[in-house]
Amino acid sequence: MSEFDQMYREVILDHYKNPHGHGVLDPADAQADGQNPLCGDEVSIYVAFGEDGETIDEVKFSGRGCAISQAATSMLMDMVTGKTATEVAVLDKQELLDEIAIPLTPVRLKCALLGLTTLKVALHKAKGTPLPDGLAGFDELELT
Amino acid sequence: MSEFDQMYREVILDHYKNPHGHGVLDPADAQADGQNPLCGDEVSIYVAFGEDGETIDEVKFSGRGCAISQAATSMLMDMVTGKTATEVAVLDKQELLDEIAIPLTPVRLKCALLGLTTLKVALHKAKGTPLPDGLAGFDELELT
Amino acid sequence: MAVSTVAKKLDAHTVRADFPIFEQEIHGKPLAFLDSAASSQKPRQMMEAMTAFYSTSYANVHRGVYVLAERATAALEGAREKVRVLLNAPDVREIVFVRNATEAINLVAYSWGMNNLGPGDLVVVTELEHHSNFVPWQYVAGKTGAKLAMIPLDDQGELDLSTLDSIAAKGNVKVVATNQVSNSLGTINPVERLATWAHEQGGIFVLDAAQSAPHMTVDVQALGADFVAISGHKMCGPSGVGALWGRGSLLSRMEPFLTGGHMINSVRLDKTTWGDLPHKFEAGTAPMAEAVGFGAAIDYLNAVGFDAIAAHEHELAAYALGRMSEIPGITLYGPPAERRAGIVSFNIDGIHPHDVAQILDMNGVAIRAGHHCCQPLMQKLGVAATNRASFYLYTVQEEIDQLVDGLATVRKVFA
Amino acid sequence: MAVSTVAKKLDAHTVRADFPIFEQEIHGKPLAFLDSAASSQKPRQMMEAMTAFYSTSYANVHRGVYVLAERATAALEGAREKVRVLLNAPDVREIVFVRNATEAINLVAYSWGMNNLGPGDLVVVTELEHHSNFVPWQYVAGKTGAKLAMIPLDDQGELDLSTLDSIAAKGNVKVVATNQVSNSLGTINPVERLATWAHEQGGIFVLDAAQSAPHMTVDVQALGADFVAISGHKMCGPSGVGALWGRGSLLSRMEPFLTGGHMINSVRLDKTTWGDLPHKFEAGTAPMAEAVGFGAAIDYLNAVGFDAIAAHEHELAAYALGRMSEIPGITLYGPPAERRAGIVSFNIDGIHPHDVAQILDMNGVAIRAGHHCCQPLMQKLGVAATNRASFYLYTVQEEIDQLVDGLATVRKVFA
Ligand SMILES: Cc1ncc(COP(=O)(O)O)c(C=O)c1O
Ligand SMILES: Cc1ncc(COP(=O)(O)O)c(C=O)c1O
Repeated sequence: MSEFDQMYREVILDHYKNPHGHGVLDPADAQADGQNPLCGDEVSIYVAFGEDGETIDEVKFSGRGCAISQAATSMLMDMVTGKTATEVAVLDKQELLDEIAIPLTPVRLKCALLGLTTLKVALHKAKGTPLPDGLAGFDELELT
Repeated sequence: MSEFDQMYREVILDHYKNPHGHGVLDPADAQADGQNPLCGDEVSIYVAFGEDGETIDEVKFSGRGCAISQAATSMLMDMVTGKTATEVAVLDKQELLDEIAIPLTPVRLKCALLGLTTLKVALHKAKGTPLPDGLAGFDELELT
Repeated sequence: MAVSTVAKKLDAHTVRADFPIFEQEIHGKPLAFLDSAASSQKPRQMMEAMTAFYSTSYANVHRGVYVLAERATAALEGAREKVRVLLNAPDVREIVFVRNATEAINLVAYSWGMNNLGPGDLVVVTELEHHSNFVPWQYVAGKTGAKLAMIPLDDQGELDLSTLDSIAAKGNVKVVATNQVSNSLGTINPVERLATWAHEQGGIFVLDAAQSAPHMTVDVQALGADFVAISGHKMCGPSGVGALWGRGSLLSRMEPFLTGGHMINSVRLDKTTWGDLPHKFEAGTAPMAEAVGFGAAIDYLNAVGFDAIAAHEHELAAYALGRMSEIPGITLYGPPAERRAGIVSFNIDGIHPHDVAQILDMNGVAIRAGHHCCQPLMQKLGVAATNRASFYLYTVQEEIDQLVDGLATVRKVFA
Repeated sequence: MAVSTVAKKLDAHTVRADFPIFEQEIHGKPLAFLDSAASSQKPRQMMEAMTAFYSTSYANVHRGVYVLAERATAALEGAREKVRVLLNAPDVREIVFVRNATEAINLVAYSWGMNNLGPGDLVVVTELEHHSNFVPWQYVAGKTGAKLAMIPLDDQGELDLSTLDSIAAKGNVKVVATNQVSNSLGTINPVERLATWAHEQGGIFVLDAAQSAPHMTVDVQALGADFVAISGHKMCGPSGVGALWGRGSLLSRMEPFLTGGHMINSVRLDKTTWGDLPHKFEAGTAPMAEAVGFGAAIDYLNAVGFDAIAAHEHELAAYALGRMSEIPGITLYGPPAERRAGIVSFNIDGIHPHDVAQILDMNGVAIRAGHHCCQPLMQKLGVAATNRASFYLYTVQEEIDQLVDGLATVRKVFA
């Protein structure tokens, strides 16, 4: 199997062509926009909580991006539905990467994690849960 | 003869130890201060014109500097006494260099010509004679 | 660009042999390097010049009276003279060494802009600008109260000059800042006309030649520019060095930008005076070896010949446009081959540029995918990103074939 | 500086063999290079790292998805991490690549100073400062209405800290900016105390480590600095690269300095947002190969060991001071050997430094003669210029002997 067959394996392309949770929630209980400054890609994440105001009842995403970012975000939608905000805030990015299960260079890692980072920012804004690693610390100030 | 014997030949050292025209004229008909930004050396030149208001009757210099700049300025004092402002303004620097007659690198050339440049600036300020090459053109603006 | 009567033709295979980067395979394929617009590869001759400088003639410049310092100063000043000749600048004192074109433009934006712009004034840029010739003006306009205006593009990716009058009506045009060649579309812009217009309005004309100087003769006098910015790394030179040319009468009236060692005449607690040009704008230890490498790169380019380089790239662009236009689902951006440099931007229906570039890489083909530091242009094109293939003197036709083959694979993966 | 328990001793003759510059004669004499404080010579290993980078891994960084761009990005970011370790910075995002220490200080002066200083505020520097840590503060103070104050020297060439209270009485101390090692006198300054004082006053502490980082361990956390500036070329690295370390909490609140490509998050006509650290402060194409060379230089210095380097220089300084103090008519400036780095400034009665240096050059000895970009200090010493001999890891005792012999010749010529 060649390298790009590995990278663009069937399941990635399936998610890309038929993304799960693609769309908009309006109103949403939590929302954030993220962008990848390297390529200009943008993603918006929308979350609706259940009765307890904690459990993710529904989550959707919109925006544009490459196959890796779209497929990763699509997989993420499946992964986090039914989880609490707190659980998602501490979700190890490796869990998502294991799900994606393709070799990623540093640049493509940014694509793959854009959705997760943006989701964590949305939860942080709505619930005060911790920010993702890369944004914690002094870059926090630039979030607003 | 080694290179530094050439450079620090007897006549240079003589002028350095017993500079001609060392001193101050107060009042002076023309005056300017020059400095070599490379080493911080400074020279001031003072000119007194004769009856015709054109011919250099007396010229003196003060300040500090290396043997090359002091000797060159000392020689210059001899060269220009009795010349008119206009004659000095167009004096080819090569004439002075021929008089100095030692091998000079670009950095030391600045030392050797500091006195001449400053003298030309003094004459320019007093009589409107042309500025020396290096200062003519756009750097003129920085003179004031 | 002047066409020499005896047009020397460039043999890209011979040129290529001077570039060690091509002595390797990428993912088991020959390297097709089609990202020269981002930065060019380096000839052996340039690297050797730098190593020789460090090995035989290195010392800090200008102030030392010893032999090594003299040699180093002569090497740096020799490189400055080479840049002067390259740009046909009237006076070598007008050449300021900087890190890159971005810094050159910032120098003008800060040093001239901060002190000459105010409310009611207009800074005019184009929709084609690289962020480096856009953000500094936006920033300075914001600080001074001046306004920023953009010359729009027409459908061909060319500047719509019919808008100039309405732009001029919006304020006092104090700065017109444009690139000569667009790094995104390859458009060659009518900069002489814009320079004339800028001067008619009483403004200065700032030319971003980062993308033109590597590929064609740039004559600052013929163009009528006031400031011109270039980067060494895009033209076979090392990273870490670029140059600003500025009209002496403007430079000498400007305040300095960076201050510190070397750029002074004298320093006192109560008053510091500035040094002569170009030193006034070169604070601290210069990129000395980089300037020497830049000089060697200019020698290299001159030996090949700018006319030959431009002709070669034009040929490659025409060939690439021809072959690529046959690919189903492709959108090609930018003007016709006659009016573009060796740059081809494109998109393939339904496939994101990142994915295109990734799959091409696995085929040994290096192209750029992204906004190319031209987000205002991307907004105009209605896309987040494009693919871009760009050519230089060492580019061979086989690389374009490899690109076209690679694009077939891309379409297969996403079929 | 921490002294390691197993102090490795440096063999300067072995080290020297790595530096090709010494494979030549000057005026028929062996080269005695005693001007390392101006800029250091370069080891083969550093040059090879740069050439290898250009030959195998070169492309513009950060945005490319292809292999060469990834390699180049990894190399640049690897070099950044080496600088972080060198300075013991808490976070690699706090390391900004610049051209040189001068630019690093200007970055702080513009970005922090222009936006935080005003009338009633005080910027405190010392009489020992290099112009690069003096003029930027003077300039920004002039623009913002803040005042500049100087900590004076005592007779030993050391800072007179008894003046601090009276300085603090003059205004709000907002910035204290000093060097760690004086490039003129070799004085090692009590910077921890000054950092503490700055913070007590509510100000920031800016450390010019251009002259210390090459020679001793600089630990930004132990020193309590807020900003630290260094230059690669003074520490076996290439020209064209330096670094600024800044406290993340300060850097993230600051406006950018240079704007343009790479330092943005997104660009629109109405609004541009800045990128994350360190990119916000790195506009345009970085000095990529230079950073790689800087990283290789740091590796080289680490392999020799900073403790060994400091000990070696200290030995040389003591030897030089001993031998030179016997020369009739000599004035030696600066503190005793225990409290100075490998720098010896001197004058010889009645002989101008230019002449001293010129005659030494003819004997193969390279020293610096001038104001060393320290005119305020020269004014204090009451001279226009001094001679300065400075040492580094490749300096051997024979070079100091050659200097002393040369000085005898100087005195003979001027007898
Ligand atoms: C103490 C000190 N500060 C700053 C500088 C300026 O360094 P650079 O010219 O590399 O910016 C120097 C170098 O001469 C120095 O010795
Ligand atoms: C048109 C144009 N302007 C400016 C720049 C900025 O060049 P640098 O990053 O070397 O400053 C570039 C390079 O990408 C460019 O293509």
